[in-house]
Amino acid sequence: MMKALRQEAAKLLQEKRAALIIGFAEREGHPALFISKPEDCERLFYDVSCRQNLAAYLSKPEVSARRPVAIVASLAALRSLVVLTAESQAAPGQVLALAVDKDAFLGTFDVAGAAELLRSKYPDLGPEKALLERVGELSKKSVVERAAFWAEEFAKCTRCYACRAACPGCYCARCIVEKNAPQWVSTAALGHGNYSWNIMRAFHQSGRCTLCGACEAACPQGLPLMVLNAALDREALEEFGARPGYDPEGKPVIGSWSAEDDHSYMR
Amino acid sequence: MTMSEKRESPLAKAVRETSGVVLAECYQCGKCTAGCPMARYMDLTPNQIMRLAQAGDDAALERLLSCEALWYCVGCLTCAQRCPRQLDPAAVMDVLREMAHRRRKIPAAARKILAFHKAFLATVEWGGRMAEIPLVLRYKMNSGDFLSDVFLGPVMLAKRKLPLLPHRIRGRAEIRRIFATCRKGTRP
Amino acid sequence: MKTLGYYPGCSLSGGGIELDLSVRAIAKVAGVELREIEDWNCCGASAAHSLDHSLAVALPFRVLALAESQGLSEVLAPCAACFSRLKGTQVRLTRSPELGQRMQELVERPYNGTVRILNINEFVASLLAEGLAGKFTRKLGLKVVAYYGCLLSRGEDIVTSDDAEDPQGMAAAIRVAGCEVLPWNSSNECCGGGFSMSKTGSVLDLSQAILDEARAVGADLVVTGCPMCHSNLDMRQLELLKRRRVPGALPILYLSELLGLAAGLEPGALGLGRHFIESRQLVRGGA
Amino acid sequence: MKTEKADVPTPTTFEPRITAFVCNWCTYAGADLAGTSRLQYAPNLRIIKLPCTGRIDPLFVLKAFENGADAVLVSGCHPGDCHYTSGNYHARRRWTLFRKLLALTGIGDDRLFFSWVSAAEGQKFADLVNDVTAKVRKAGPFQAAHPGRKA
Amino acid sequence: MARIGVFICHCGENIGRTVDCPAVSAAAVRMPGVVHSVDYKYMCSDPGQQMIKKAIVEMKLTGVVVAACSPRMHERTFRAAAAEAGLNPFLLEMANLREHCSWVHADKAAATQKAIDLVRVMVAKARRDRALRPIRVPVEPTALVVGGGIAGIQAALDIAAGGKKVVLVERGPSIGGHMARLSETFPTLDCSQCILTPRMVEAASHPNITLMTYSEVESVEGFVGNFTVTVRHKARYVDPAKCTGCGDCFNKCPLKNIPNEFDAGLGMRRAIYVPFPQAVPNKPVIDAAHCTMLQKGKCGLCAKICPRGAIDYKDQDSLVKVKVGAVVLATGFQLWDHAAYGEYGGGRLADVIDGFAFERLASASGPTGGLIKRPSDGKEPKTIVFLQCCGSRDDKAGKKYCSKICCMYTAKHAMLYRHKVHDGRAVVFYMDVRAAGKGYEEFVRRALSDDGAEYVRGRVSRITRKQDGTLVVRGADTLAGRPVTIEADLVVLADAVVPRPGSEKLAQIFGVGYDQDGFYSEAHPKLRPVETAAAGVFLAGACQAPKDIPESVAQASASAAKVLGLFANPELEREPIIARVNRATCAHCRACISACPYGAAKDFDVLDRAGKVLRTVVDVNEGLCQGCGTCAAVCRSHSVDLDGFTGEQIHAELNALL
Repeated sequence: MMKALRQEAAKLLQEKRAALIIGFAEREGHPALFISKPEDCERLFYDVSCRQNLAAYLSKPEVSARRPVAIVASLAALRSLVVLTAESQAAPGQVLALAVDKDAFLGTFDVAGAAELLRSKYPDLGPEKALLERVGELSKKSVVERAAFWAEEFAKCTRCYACRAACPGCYCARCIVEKNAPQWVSTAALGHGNYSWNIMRAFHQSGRCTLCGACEAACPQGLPLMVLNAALDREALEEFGARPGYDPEGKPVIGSWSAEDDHSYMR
Repeated sequence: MTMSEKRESPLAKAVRETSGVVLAECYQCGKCTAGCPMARYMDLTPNQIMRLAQAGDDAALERLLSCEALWYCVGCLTCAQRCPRQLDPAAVMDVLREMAHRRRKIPAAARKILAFHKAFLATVEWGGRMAEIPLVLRYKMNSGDFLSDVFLGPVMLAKRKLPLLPHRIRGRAEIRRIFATCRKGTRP
Repeated sequence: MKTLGYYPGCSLSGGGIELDLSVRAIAKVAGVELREIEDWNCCGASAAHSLDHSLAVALPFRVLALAESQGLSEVLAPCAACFSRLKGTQVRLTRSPELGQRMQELVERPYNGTVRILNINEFVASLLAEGLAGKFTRKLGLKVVAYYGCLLSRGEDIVTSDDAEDPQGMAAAIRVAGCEVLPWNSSNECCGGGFSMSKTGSVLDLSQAILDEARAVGADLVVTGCPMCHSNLDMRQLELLKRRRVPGALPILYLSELLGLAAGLEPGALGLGRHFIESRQLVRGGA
Repeated sequence: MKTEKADVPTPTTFEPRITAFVCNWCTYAGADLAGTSRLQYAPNLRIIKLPCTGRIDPLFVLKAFENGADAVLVSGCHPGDCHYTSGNYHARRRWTLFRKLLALTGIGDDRLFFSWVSAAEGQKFADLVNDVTAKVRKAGPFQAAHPGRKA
Repeated sequence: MARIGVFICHCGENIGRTVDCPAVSAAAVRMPGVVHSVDYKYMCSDPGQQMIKKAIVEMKLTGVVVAACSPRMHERTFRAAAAEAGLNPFLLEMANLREHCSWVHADKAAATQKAIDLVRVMVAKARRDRALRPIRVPVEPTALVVGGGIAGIQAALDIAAGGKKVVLVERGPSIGGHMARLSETFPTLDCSQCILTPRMVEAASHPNITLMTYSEVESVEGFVGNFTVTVRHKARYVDPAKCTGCGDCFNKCPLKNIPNEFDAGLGMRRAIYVPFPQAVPNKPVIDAAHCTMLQKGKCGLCAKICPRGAIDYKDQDSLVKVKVGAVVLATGFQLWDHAAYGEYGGGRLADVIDGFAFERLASASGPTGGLIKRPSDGKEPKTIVFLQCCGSRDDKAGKKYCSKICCMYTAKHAMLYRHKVHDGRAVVFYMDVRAAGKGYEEFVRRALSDDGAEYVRGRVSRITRKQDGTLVVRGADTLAGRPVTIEADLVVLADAVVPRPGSEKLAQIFGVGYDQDGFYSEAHPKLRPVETAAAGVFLAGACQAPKDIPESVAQASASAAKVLGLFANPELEREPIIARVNRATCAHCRACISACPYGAAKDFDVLDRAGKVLRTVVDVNEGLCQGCGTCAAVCRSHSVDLDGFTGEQIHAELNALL
């Protein structure tokens, strides 16, 4: 598998279909590896312990300046690529994906191809069972217990924003937390600010999150961020049929509507 | 609950609860009367029955329960089929007929019809199925209508249309219990 | 072999026995087994409906419950009145689960609403779909008016397979039987229904109008699917003839009889000999 | 600011503070109608007027809680009635997801209310305020229920 | 530094009774930014306004909060006063102490506390108000009128008479609409064509009116004052510039038996035709679906005989763009198809016809030359049954509403028939006679008492045809309480009035609302019956609801007045509540573009000096933006903000409730 990946990456560079390959390094933590020479492709590595979502680099100016670019992409990263395309953050034709799934190399895809692959072979990607169980357990608790649970979790947050840096959906030129006048989200790593930050981070990903898990993996404090992401993912699916990352021309869930949307909770 | 239900007469309430028809919805177009095959024999036309039921006062109820027309509904479903308000005048007549029957206010001209219905149900209650010979005999006893159709019986027998021995079903005790329960329910 | 539940109803063992005979006969020709509901009871007809709304639902409810418990998912009710009562009850039960609950308590039988009721026209259509036409041997060449009456044309959610104002459910079968279907206005008019004995005058008026139009459009016979209609048009025609209110006899056949004749069956076996108005001459030439 | 509040007596029992975000065309006008009809309702609600429910960012709701509101009400035009044709539909979607998120993190439907109140529904508005106030009174102060929040 | 003045109104006793206004004033003056606070009995009175104006000037106020009634009541008043004193009107805010406080609370302490809060919120907002200028957009002083019936013609003529240009678009080959098909009009029985055709000619020859017949609106861009409308000019295959309307072509065309729509199918036309002799323009079109030359390439007779060489079989649809500032929709109605009534023959009985067919039979220029002849065999009917409410007031098979015009035209039909066939019998089945109009009730009475129409109150259950062609009508006489059966030679159904097909699509093109029946929705049922929810788009005639001729004409003139009012100024002024994009922080995720109900948010390329695209962001079109702020709420980075309701203001308002 690794061999096929390396060969394909080298070919892309040789044929000038890509000027830059972003992949994973083998060393501890599997940091991102930026390759522009075919011979360096031997350093590419992939296995399931590579938790970064490399699509996050696509909107970085340093990377977009070196297009065309190819990334090593897990299924979630493929979905992120599709989401980014729908949100005009990845120019179609300028981005390729070296698709990988667990221990298989699936081939090279442009965005359209990636979307087609997902629709045909992986039509209902969603939270893993263990994650859904975590959501379920929390949902079973009372509101008071849930408040206490998150008060304890959010108290650990140091506001390092590693979650944001890891997330391909967090590409805003100026994050809302950095906006002052008015400062909606307090930057102090304290109660209200921590709550607002973590809630809004999750909310801003609703209908867009591809459940790659990079945010939770990146969190030095071990906050259970994926529980929020997964719960919103299920809600958006149930209520609006939303499956982010399958349609490069799809409309955003927040930013579109249907007359049939539920409002049973409104009076 | 709509406003019209809130202030409906006891009759309108009974009609709505039994038949589902909200009397206030009738706008008296007369299409029921226009299409009713029996309207020409009726002393009150279907739309007049609807109108009096809408009025719902004692005098109206009295006229309704003593009219012949209630008994002349043949159950052809034409009125409900064509009603532009999607109402069912025949179902309203069913409710009124049951009331009239309960109060034993049967106009003379309708007695034969009632006698037939009763005779029919009596045979069903007895054996679980309708049986034509007992039905005819019973009907003639009850109605006093001895002379009509006397020539038909022998012809039917000759044509092997009538079984001489009525069939009684195994579950006739069950049928009788159903009859008894219903009787309790409808005759307080 | 396809199996179908069968609810003959009371008429079909008495005055309407020809319908029973002919339905069974064409089912046999088509290779469909009719399994009679065991220990069925009367549907209550218009009598129960007229006097007691609970009874009017309870009696058909027992029939439906029996059919379900005997594993019959589709039941043919050839009598139009029985069909209307059984299917009408089914419709009311679907609309009101509360009524179903009440009836289960009253009748003391469970019913889950799984039984589908077929009328004679739907039954015939299914036989045609099964290839009944291939078994037809006799060219009839008759001019027919199709008479549906009330209960094979009307009833919201009851007659779902036809147009209430322009019913066509028999036409295809009559044509396949080698007959011409004449257009007329009375196909869904009322014949006077159950008032044959108790309000005979109205039945005579209404039936006469139907027979008059049938004759005016040049029909050789009237085809019907309802024993009540048949009785009013056939038996009561005797009186109309006697009073010279109609100029001559017009045969009245059940749809199943017409198809039986087309299939080459003997008129007697189909019950044609039991009608009040002689009809066996219709096939004398072609047999 | 403290001095000005001293002008009126401080209530001794818990008086809920409710912040309402309402649209200009329907609910604000509905509240006007409640006024012209002299319908009496609880004095615990403070309205922030916006052109449309479509304008309401979830951050506004979080800020209201942060600033001491015990509950938040969002109210706008009925579906199909939006002055801007579809702002309320956009809002509806947003709230479906946002309330789920808040419920999961400890702010339930005894603190976060949504409704459609048209310009003609003065009575509904008055009933709504009374009902919300009663519910929040029962739920108690927000700060007490979320002690970890103090910044 | 902000210098806010607070003005607290007692509204007589209305506020003062439950709110301690002096206490509110005392609290207000201690609020940040407030330099002046005063309470007064009637702030909206002249002295009250003077007080505000004086303070603005003398205290050098930078913002004003008037704590009084609802802004819906007096915001305009106070903003105008502020403007007179030289303060930008958008720097004035109102705190609603009356509708939202004093009128709904009895406890004075609680009400006073709430009033202070409300004032504090508005002070916080006013401190962050920015001077806004009303948006001015130039107005293109040309109107588009869609539909060339009497409503469209009237609107066009009135606008043209006001000195403005009009483009009148009509789908069919001629203007005139349904009115041109009518025989005589109620309640005066004057000849419809005689009064209409001069108007048609006037419309065609008016220097301010451009007629575009055989054309349809394809799409619209822009906004009030500046619409760009694309019109599809359907291929006529006849060059109107060359054609003299001599008629040689349509007298010679070999295809003679195409049912003429204008005559409700009772008369025939050719494949090349003018729909009726008085058509405007009186120049033929070729019906491509029937023409053998266009279908099979055979014939070509009309081209051979045309002395002017006007026939062009290669003609094609063309798209024309017109720039207009306002639109009048006058697309009219048609009759509901009674085929849905199986009991009335389901549309299969030739002698069961609709009202328009009867109009054509009764019209002197109609297919029978004004003689009443029934379609099946051309015989003169001796009994006609008229059925009112056919498809109207019927929840089951038809429409719930009353079609309004049928009572009157049925009475007219009965009358015309009795005038033409003296021994004929006219029976009208009706449910109610709705004759509310000038001279209408008298007209109906005349039909009964002078002209012998027989009115029977009841609906009809069934219409059947006997072998000899007689129609049997089974109805009810509910007043006599009996069923009635009438044998008739002809039945005329007063079918329900319904919108024209395609009207819903047109509404979507223009952003106009419509009800469940497809009728266009007016902006307000009482007070804005001519406007629509789309600014600059007005309604005329039966496209809004069933209407008779005088009502259609009246509404057409009203819409013309609205258009002329709009065109009276070269520029349009709008409230400047619009969204703005911070291009520096916009990440171009395009969520706002998806969310904007008006298509006002659009891609915008940021260019360098050489014209090269540096980045693409979003920009908001000021003309299209209506200020709902949905874009601002979907923007995750708050790069979109809404003037008048900025994030900063809302933040401050919330802080004021701290």
